[in-house]
Amino acid sequence: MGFMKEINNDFNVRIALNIWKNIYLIRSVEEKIAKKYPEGKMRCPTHLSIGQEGVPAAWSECVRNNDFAVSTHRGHAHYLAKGGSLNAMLGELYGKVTGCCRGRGGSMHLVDTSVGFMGTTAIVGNSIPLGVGLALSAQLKETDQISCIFLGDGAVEEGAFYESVNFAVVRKLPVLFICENNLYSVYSPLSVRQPKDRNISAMVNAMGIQTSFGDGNDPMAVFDIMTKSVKCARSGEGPFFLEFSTYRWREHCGHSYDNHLNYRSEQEFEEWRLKDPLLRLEKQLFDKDVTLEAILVQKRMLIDHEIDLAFQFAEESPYPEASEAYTKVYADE
Amino acid sequence: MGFMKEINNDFNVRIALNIWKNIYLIRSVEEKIAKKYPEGKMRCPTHLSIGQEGVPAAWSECVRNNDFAVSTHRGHAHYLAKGGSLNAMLGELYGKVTGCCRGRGGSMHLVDTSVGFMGTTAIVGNSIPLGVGLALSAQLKETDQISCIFLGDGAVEEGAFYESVNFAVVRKLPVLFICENNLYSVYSPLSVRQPKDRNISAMVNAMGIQTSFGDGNDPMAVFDIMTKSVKCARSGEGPFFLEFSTYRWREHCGHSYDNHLNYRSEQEFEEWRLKDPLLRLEKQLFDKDVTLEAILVQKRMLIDHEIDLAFQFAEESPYPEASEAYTKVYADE
Amino acid sequence: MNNPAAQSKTFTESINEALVQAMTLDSQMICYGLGATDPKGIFGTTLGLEDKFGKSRVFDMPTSENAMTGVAIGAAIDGIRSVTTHQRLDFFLLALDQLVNSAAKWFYTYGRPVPITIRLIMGRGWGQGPTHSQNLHAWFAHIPGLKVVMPSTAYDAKGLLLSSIFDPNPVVFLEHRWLHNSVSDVPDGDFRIPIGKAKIVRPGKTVTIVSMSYLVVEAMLAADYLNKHGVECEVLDLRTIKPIDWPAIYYSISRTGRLLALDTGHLTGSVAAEVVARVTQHCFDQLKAAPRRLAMPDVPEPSSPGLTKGFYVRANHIVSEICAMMNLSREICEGAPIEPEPHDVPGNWFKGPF
Amino acid sequence: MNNPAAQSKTFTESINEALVQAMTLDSQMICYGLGATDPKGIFGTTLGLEDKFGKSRVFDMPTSENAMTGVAIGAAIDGIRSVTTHQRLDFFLLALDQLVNSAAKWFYTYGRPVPITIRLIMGRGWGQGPTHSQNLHAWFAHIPGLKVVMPSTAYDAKGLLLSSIFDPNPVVFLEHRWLHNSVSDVPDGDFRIPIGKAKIVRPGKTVTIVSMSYLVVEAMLAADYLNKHGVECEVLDLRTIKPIDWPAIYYSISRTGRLLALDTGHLTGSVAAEVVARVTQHCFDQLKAAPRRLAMPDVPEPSSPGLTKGFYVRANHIVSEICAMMNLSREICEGAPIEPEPHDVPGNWFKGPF
Ligand SMILES: Cc1ncc(C[n+]2csc(CCOP(=O)(O)OP(=O)(O)O)c2C)c(N)n1
Ligand SMILES: Cc1ncc(C[n+]2csc(CCOP(=O)(O)OP(=O)(O)O)c2C)c(N)n1
Ligand SMILES: [Mg+2]
Ligand SMILES: [Mg+2]
Repeated sequence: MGFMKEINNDFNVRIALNIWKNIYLIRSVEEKIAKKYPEGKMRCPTHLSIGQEGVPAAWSECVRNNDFAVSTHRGHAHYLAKGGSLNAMLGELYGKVTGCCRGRGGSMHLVDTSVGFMGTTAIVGNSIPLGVGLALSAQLKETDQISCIFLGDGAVEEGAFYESVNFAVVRKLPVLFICENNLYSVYSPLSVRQPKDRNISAMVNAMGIQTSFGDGNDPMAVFDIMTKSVKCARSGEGPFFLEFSTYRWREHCGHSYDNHLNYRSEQEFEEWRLKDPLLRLEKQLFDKDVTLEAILVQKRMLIDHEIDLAFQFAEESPYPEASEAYTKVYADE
Repeated sequence: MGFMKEINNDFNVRIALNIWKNIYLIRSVEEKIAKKYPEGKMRCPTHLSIGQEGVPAAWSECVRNNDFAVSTHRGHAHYLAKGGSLNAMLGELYGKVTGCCRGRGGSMHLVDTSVGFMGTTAIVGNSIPLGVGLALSAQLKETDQISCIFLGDGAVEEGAFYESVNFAVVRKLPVLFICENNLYSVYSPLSVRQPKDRNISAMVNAMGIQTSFGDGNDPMAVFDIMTKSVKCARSGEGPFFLEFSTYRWREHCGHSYDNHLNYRSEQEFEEWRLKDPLLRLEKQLFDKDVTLEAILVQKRMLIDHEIDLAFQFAEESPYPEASEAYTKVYADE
Repeated sequence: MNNPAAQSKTFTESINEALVQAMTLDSQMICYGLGATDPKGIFGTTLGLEDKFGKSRVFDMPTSENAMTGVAIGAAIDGIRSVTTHQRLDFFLLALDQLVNSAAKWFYTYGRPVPITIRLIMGRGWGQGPTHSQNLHAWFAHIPGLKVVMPSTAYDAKGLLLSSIFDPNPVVFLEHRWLHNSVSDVPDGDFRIPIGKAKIVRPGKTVTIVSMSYLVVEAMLAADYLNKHGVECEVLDLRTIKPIDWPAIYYSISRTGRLLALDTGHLTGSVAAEVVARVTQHCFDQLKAAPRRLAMPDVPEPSSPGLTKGFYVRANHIVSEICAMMNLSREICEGAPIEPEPHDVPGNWFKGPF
Repeated sequence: MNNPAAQSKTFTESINEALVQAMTLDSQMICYGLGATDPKGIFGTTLGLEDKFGKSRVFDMPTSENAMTGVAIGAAIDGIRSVTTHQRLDFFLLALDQLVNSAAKWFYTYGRPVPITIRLIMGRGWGQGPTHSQNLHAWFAHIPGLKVVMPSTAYDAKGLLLSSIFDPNPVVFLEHRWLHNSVSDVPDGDFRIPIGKAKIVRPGKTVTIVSMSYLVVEAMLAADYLNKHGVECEVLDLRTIKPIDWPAIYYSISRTGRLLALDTGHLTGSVAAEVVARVTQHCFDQLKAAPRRLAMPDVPEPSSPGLTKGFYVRANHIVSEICAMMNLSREICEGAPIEPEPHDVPGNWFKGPF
């Protein structure tokens, strides 16, 4: 296996375990959503992150609680990785008053400001300038917060992305752009959207920003890159752009698999599934220390239980009163 | 003088004379507009191209009548270089019924479809995607037309620019992007708008498009670069992006000089004025053949006369009927 | 509608047929949009087009709504008609510079037609939430130079889409997501419904209900119910909201003297406001009662089904406005058909997610 | 207005003072826009700010209207107030995704305030033409979550800008280019005019003229003239078009029974439509005559002075509507003050180019 060589003395078991925990949590939450979505109780467009957990899980270990983050329609993983409340997220998917937006937003609108997770927006590219604005605020207030902006390969096609990078560089803002390139925008491959052989991070680098590219399915490699770039962004050197390759396993929106639609090949899918960041990290851990197997079994049980409780919490929570829909349109109401 | 070395055997006097004629025409029209603008009869926001004639004048000799062009608020030079009717342009500035838009557009809206000049728009960046659409049309119809898109350094900051380049590359469209970098957007220097040391053409190159950079005040050098890139774009190899350095002599909008505002130094201004593309080309011509001096005197007289007649035509033309304002909002009216 | 060749078709099939028909008639026409060539074909509306007309005329695009609208305009001024589609109107807010500053004004300024059609789908229900559900047609109707079409049936969808495509002006063609599976008899082949003509979908002499798009369905439910109680509502389907068929509205008011204007968008600044304003200005002496409006509330659409209960304009709301206007009995008012369960889907065919 | 510290100031000076005042009160507030720090300082409105408050709080920006609006929103949700300015409303069409999909809905969705103020200048005259003259305030007024302010005097400009800046919601603050040099007595220091309150700028009991922004000037001219002929117009300056002060309008109508609604934007879908619609719905029995509207025609604004002659709503048009409404004599109608020469500038101070 190609990644064996990476297991060197630098491999930090404590960090790896934390990352593993993040991946496992995200994976398991998403799998359970997928399982329960057909019940028709989570009535909102829902985009799962299964297969793409590597980047957010490692990122989680590199940022501070008060650092900012914004994300997209596919935001569950980032929300959880930043430490967002699982109960409030599921409450939101179920449209309950306990949801992080009291049911106003649904899956595409997640927020937990207590951990710096400032929001996700359902318009491709829309949250990118917001993240830059958060960095501007940090710079003005002279805090040492950074602002992390998650985006997909599709968002790179929106003019707003380019405008945002430009401004972040001009003002040397503490921004970390994190592009999860999963090769697709809905069912559209990169080839119909971007020049053949274009390398996103190389292109962005030419805008005048430092960039790195990494394998998003190798959580420990992501951790290394993240650590360096977070340091840069925090040091006042200006923004940093990261691109990670990754792959979405299930359909673009919804709970099923969709390879039968033939917009991508079964072979491509299988190749990527073999790169599963969860299995990869587990193998790394066990190779390092075989006794970890038993520890993970334990941890899995705890996490599974936490998730079961959160679903129970969400399902049992009441809906908001219908009359709430008409209130609090303005902040001075 | 640095440019002496360029006068080699390749210097084509016939072409140089044509380019000179273009520069002289544009310069003289613009100077006369500047002179007469304070009379208050050309009642519309007007952006002059004095100092920036080198690029359009050379371009003029590289494109065909049926090639497309679109431009910006600063479009007089491009319109004239494409062969647009001078009478109709001045008629438009004077708001007369003989104007190219029958007075509906003013200086910022010039069109002469008989020479492929498809329009100029007053919103920065707005005409860029239109030019790409014209190229798409040419590709669909399998003509060998190219579409030339003029833009300023400020327009590069609009997301629409980036989106347009991307699509042009994805579909390999016959587009020539021509960026006249005059260092300013209104009174704002590049430094407050774009990263320090960013090279626009290098950045654009990383988007996956062929690019060149040239001295826009050296018309013969522009001609060389243009010839090559037009050939590329026409050959089906896909779009080409050109950046030329240049400098606007007068105020951003209006007829005066504005160095007294101190947004740029008198020294900078003087340095650029020494690079006057008109004087440079004349010197090149005279160095080549001293007898040309007399010929140019002749030509100047003819052009001056043509311009006088065009102003007379515009001033004497009637205004459109006020009732025309309410008609032809729809193409099927 | 007794066209011999008419067959029962869904709204989606109608759109698809209109596209096929138009691309056959005009061999230069192009059709593109995010997902236009993907296996789902924009809710099925563009399925098969790429196979029939080739990759150069039917294509997917980068997520660049603004520039891609400009591209259509550029091609149009060289004579290429296009239909571009956006899966939600909300995404198209990125493209308003091109639509308003260029497309709408190009003919006025330069005298060159811009024959583009922009299909925008307006979402609703199943938790679409604040930015996947906006009905901002009033914006488009405010802009000189645009035409704006809002069909309510499969039949109209086909006839109006064909007219839109062959119209020399930019047309915004608005499809309500809840209509995609609705069925009517739709003629095969080329047939056109003129833009700018309203349709009396139910004649009546007591109250004029002016409606558009999905709300025609609710208006008909309400009118059917009220008819049983002796109140004859005339239901007018605007079909086009720019231009609006004022003569048809005035004529109806001249007979009924009463107006209820519906709108699928927010109340304030709605097309229904324009309808009430103009009717009042022009038919003041004929009005027997104050005109009324029903539209979406002036709040964003929330996601939770708990919050959208009773949120949409339904037949029972329409009945209640008319009861109030006519002083009808409480029983009539309360007997009206209520919001079905579940309330956030247009029917059993809709299983999410969008 | 008998404030002891009040001094005669231009609209431009008022805006500048409000900015200085706000940035002094809130030491975190920022102010930016294309040209905000250039020597002309956005028609003079931002002059001196950079010197007073430094480069990090006052800055120029790239020509990136869309992202720069998002930047303001991002900073706002971390508590940073901002004022951003665009020299023409038309340029801001590029930024509507951020305004409508994010700013307007953020508090509703996430419960976090977005205290941003967006100044948009609406051009007119001197050949501004189709894309430098649009008055699209009706669009903003249609969007829940936004507030929309349209001052008509230097006094209101200062008081309303201060209120806008300290409002916890996104406010679109619209400045008519023809008002920049208008003068009134304006208090020094901090003073606020509440958002959402109309002002009776001329009391009267015969006709209510509802007006906003520059049209208040024309309405006053018309009212002064009509007063000489015994017709007492009540001129109401909306000052804020979202929210609209309905009680003030209804109260005026209850006394006059007649309405003329003016609008600086296109007629169809105007704020004036909403005014007429709501007044009709709420005051139907009080109306003595059909309400009327005057607004810009449903065509783009052309550039040529030959084409804009008579194009704008002027006092004489207002007089003529009121004459028609009241059956006044032809002499009164024809004696009204007509469009001044030259008609395409607000006064001698304006020498072009924009
Ligand atoms: C402006 C806009 N255009 C289109 C869409 C529809 N849409 C929703 S998700 C999506 C895919 C975006 O691709 P990418 O950024 O790569 O994210 P991924 O779904 O792959 O995580 C699209 C096009 C949208 N939400 N917003
Ligand atoms: C979208 C938009 N934003 C702002 C403006 C105001 N504006 C008019 S010309 C101009 C300068 C643009 O600079 P550049 O593209 O370099 O062209 P130049 O004037 O230097 O030729 C600006 C900002 C505009 N017209 N449109
Ligand atoms: Mg993707
Ligand atoms: Mg420039």
